[in-house]
Amino acid sequence: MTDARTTFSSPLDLQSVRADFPILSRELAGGFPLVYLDSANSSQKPRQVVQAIEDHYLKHNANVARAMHQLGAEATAAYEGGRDKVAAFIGAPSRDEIVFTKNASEALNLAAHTLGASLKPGDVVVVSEMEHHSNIVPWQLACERTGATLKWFGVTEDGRLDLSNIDELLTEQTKVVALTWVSNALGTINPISDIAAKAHAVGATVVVDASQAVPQFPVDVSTLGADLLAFTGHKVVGPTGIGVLWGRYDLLASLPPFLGGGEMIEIVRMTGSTYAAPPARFEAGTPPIAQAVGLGAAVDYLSGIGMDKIAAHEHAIVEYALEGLKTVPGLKILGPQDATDHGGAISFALDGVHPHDVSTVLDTRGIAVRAGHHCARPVHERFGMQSSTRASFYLYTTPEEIEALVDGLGFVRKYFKVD
Amino acid sequence: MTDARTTFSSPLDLQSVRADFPILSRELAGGFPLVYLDSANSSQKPRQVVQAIEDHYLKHNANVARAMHQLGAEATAAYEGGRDKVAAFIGAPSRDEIVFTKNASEALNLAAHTLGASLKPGDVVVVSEMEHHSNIVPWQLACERTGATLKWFGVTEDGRLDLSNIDELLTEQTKVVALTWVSNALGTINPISDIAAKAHAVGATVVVDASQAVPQFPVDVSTLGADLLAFTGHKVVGPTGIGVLWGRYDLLASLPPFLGGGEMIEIVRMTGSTYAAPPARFEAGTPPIAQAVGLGAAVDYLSGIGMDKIAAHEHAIVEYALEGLKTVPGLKILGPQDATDHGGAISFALDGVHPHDVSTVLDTRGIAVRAGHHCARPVHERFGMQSSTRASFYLYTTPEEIEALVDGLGFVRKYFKVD
Amino acid sequence: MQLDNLYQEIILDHYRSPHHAGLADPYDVEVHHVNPSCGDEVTLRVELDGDTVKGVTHSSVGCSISQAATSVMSDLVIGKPVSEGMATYEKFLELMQGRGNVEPDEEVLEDGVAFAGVAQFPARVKCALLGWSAWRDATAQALAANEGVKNA
Amino acid sequence: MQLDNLYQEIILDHYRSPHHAGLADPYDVEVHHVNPSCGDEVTLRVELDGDTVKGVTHSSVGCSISQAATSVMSDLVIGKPVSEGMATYEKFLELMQGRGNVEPDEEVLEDGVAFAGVAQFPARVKCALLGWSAWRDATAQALAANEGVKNA
Ligand SMILES: Cc1ncc(COP(=O)(O)O)c(C=O)c1O
Ligand SMILES: Cc1ncc(COP(=O)(O)O)c(C=O)c1O
Repeated sequence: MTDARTTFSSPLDLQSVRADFPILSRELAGGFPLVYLDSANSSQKPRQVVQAIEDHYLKHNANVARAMHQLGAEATAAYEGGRDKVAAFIGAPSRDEIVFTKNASEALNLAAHTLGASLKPGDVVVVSEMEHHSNIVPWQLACERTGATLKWFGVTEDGRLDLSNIDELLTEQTKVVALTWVSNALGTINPISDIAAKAHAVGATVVVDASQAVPQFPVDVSTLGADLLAFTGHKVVGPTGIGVLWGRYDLLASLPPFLGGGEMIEIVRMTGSTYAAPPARFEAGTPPIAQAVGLGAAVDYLSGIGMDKIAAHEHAIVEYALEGLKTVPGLKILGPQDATDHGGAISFALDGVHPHDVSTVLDTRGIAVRAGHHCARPVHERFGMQSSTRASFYLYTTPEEIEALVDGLGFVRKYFKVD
Repeated sequence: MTDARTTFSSPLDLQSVRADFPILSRELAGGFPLVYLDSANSSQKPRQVVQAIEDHYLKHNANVARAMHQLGAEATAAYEGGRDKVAAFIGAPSRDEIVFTKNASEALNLAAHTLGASLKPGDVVVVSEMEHHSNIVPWQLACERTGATLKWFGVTEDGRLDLSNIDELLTEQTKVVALTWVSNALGTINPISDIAAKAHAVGATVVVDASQAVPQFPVDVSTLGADLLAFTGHKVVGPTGIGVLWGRYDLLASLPPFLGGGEMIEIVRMTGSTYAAPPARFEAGTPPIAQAVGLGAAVDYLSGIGMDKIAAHEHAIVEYALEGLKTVPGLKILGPQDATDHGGAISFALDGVHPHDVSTVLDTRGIAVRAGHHCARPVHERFGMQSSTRASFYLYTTPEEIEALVDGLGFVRKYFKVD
Repeated sequence: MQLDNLYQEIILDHYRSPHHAGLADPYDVEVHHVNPSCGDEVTLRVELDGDTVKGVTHSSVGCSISQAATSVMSDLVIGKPVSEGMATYEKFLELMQGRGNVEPDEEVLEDGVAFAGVAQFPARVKCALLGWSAWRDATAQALAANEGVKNA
Repeated sequence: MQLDNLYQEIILDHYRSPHHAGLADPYDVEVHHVNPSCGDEVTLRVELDGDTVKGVTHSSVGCSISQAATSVMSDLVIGKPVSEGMATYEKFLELMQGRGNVEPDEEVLEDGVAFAGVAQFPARVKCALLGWSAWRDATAQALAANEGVKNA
């Protein structure tokens, strides 16, 4: 890979980025250094994020909103400060458009339940064959509850959304179009704005699963064309236990409540209750306070580095990885074969070795990749596969780690005697 | 208060307990030391819990279950280790009976949605007038969806459940009885086992809101008589962003899914999906991994001290506080007037001063109490009040802090010229 | 965190005897607003005369700050054009969100300047705004209704 | 984390040519089990003769460990009383959960001892148990059905 390596160029100072992530200098079994190529599954956390969480718990911890003492005011300012930061990070016109959930899955369920409340038989919900299970199952359940019909975009041989029958899918009956922006299995980046425009033309609401998009490139919801958009904290160098649903304010204001409880109410009487305005309406119970603080620190961290630079780095790494993987005999890449509109995840199959075995052998050399269907079984079925191996990258991924992967795959082939 | 003080006795070494909670040595505005009397709202966190979370993020972070590499195995062991610890802490016969949610409110919504799936017009759900909003609103919404009827136990003048009409409330039509074990507003401890026995006799399922119980005394779900039981991490010296639903395994196994997405599935096809066994069935998406680690450390911490000792300490403090508060002229205590079956929270009204003003004045002296309806508006309405001031205690509360409260209330009365 | 900054005598006076308290007839619109985090509630009636605020009356349960603020608000808007009331609200909001760094304009805010200290108690800012939010909502509804009548 | 502990030759042999692969007729019960976290799937048929396991056949997609374990499991239970198969399962489970500290009993586990190394790869333990869980489920169903026939 000497040729490719000379051409690798990234705007990031990788050494200084990596210094912020203590786990990246861990040594694994057998003395191998960690090569973490599973960031699409969950990203690592910089010291700054963990420190912010620790500070919060040890110095400012209290419940929010309802606690009126000094610690309560500090905790509330910290929690709502997280909301401000997230709003700014994705270009939301108002902080009140940011709803904190427990993860992207809850955000998508929130969308499916509240939009689902007005679905009826004859209505159509459109998803795609390349969705993560979290953007399929909630809509299947909503359709079961309401009698609406679930339809989906197919996927082309080269791993793009098949838009050839878009006019059949988007009709007056179509009430919701829920699509992933970046596929977690194929890496495909979908043309959300174009599809959203067509969906809006037939009066449908557009829900975007941005779980793999927000971590990777600058996002501006004010121009995207989505009506609701979901992502998850743990994939943007933030904590587990928090996700985000962004929504156009007037849409959010028109939706019924989802979970009931403290904080989301206006007046509770035994005989019936009224509900608060968004975002509180959708945040029942004590919210993920320390997690919002951590997520705020996470988006600050990413902004400090620059999302445009992170995007450029991801692009360079993906290009480098695609090139490297193509040198491995018997390796088949799922989805787009070049780096155009390709997010930071590449799934592949290696002739004669099952993906779990690939991943276990790589793991004994310190290389962490994911094997399985990556919560996207339908798109694997589409390609006639039960599972695949996935390598995924982030701002701290180095070209040397890509080389370790490629070398490791050579070792896998030798070990299983397929070369 | 010199008399009362001499009689105070607790099995805890308060100085060493308090040393574990760095926030307790904070100085607030004006140089006042923090007197934190708002633990029923959210408890403070010992260093051990925060350290466990930090360690996890910086050394073992990865996604769980689906990640098969070394870090993934460590993270999975850490997350599932949290489940083991929680199961042991509440005496659950099996670890598979522990479902992690985002808070108690989600746990109660999970119960209301999944039990609600089989409700129909004519069926009755019974709650009480002293419930937290999180154990009222989900059942109101479930009844709206299904046409079932919501009924409730009233509250007696001395703040106990009014069981005089229990035979009218619990009939063959009663499908669900959802009750708080300890009232967060009145402090009342309810006779759950007795009521559960009667509820089971008519075939109803018993849901217990143990949000204020699990923090305060030893809980053994194997003998309690509940079918489902909810509590929340941030009130048991654990992190925000995690709650627990315990359920009898055969009941959980009979319930339909709640949120859809990754992890809760068995097979996803575009045309329909099948679901995993509990607890996975109810844990859609990436779970609160670091929070489960933190919660595990929290219950370890409490067990290390001993829940029986903590209960004895709470009892002693409540007794001391009730005595002290009774010395304040014009102060009316809501709910039980003595420490029998009284949890660690006392709400009160002070003649001539609004609760928010009481709490603000106390706050300027470093004393943190809660003012408002404490997410229990109906029980305030029951007593003809719009709000109250609440002081609540935990394992780190000292008799000196109770004295500071009583002295502070004297100052409030002077300041507002009501003495 | 000086208590006397918060509880100015003017505030306590308005609290003890609020102006325009007690719901009066006739009125154009009645609203009921709540501060869900603490439970304070206000019922408020507005009567407009064209674009002028003819009357505001209210009945509320709440703390000294919320009750006094509603009383002062009523004084400030009654008899004034709606637009002037809304402008006064903006000034008051600016003061409340200023964390103590905004110099209150006594010309405009009159007794409202007494609330300057509330800005240093973030948890109480919502209390001071409850009555205002009720008045703004009721007035907007009344204007919309008049608009409807005109267009009919 | 020695690779060769995991991928013993016996395992790779069973993987390359699994015993009792291919679903056969007749059978009493067919089940389909899945490892949801990785997607491995097995379809398995059981035929009982009274309390004896007459036949087990399977068809699966999955990794070397899961396929080899299903193959070895079939060898271990076919022709034996159900109770003996269940006891063998308990032994195998104990080995898998032993984190490498359990000495395998070759008398009982035969080729199954080759899986001792899997216990050091916690993420792969589920793979080794998939076929067993399918067999236990199918067998329990078949016993229950026979029970039903007897009682009828
Ligand atoms: C009795 C009771 N139930 C439920 C809850 C809700 O807990 P959470 O806000 O963590 O969902 C609380 C605390 O707020 C409570 O005290
Ligand atoms: C595209 C996509 N959507 C949704 C999710 C679900 O996110 P979470 O597991 O945090 O709910 C993921 C990640 O797992 C994802 O990659």
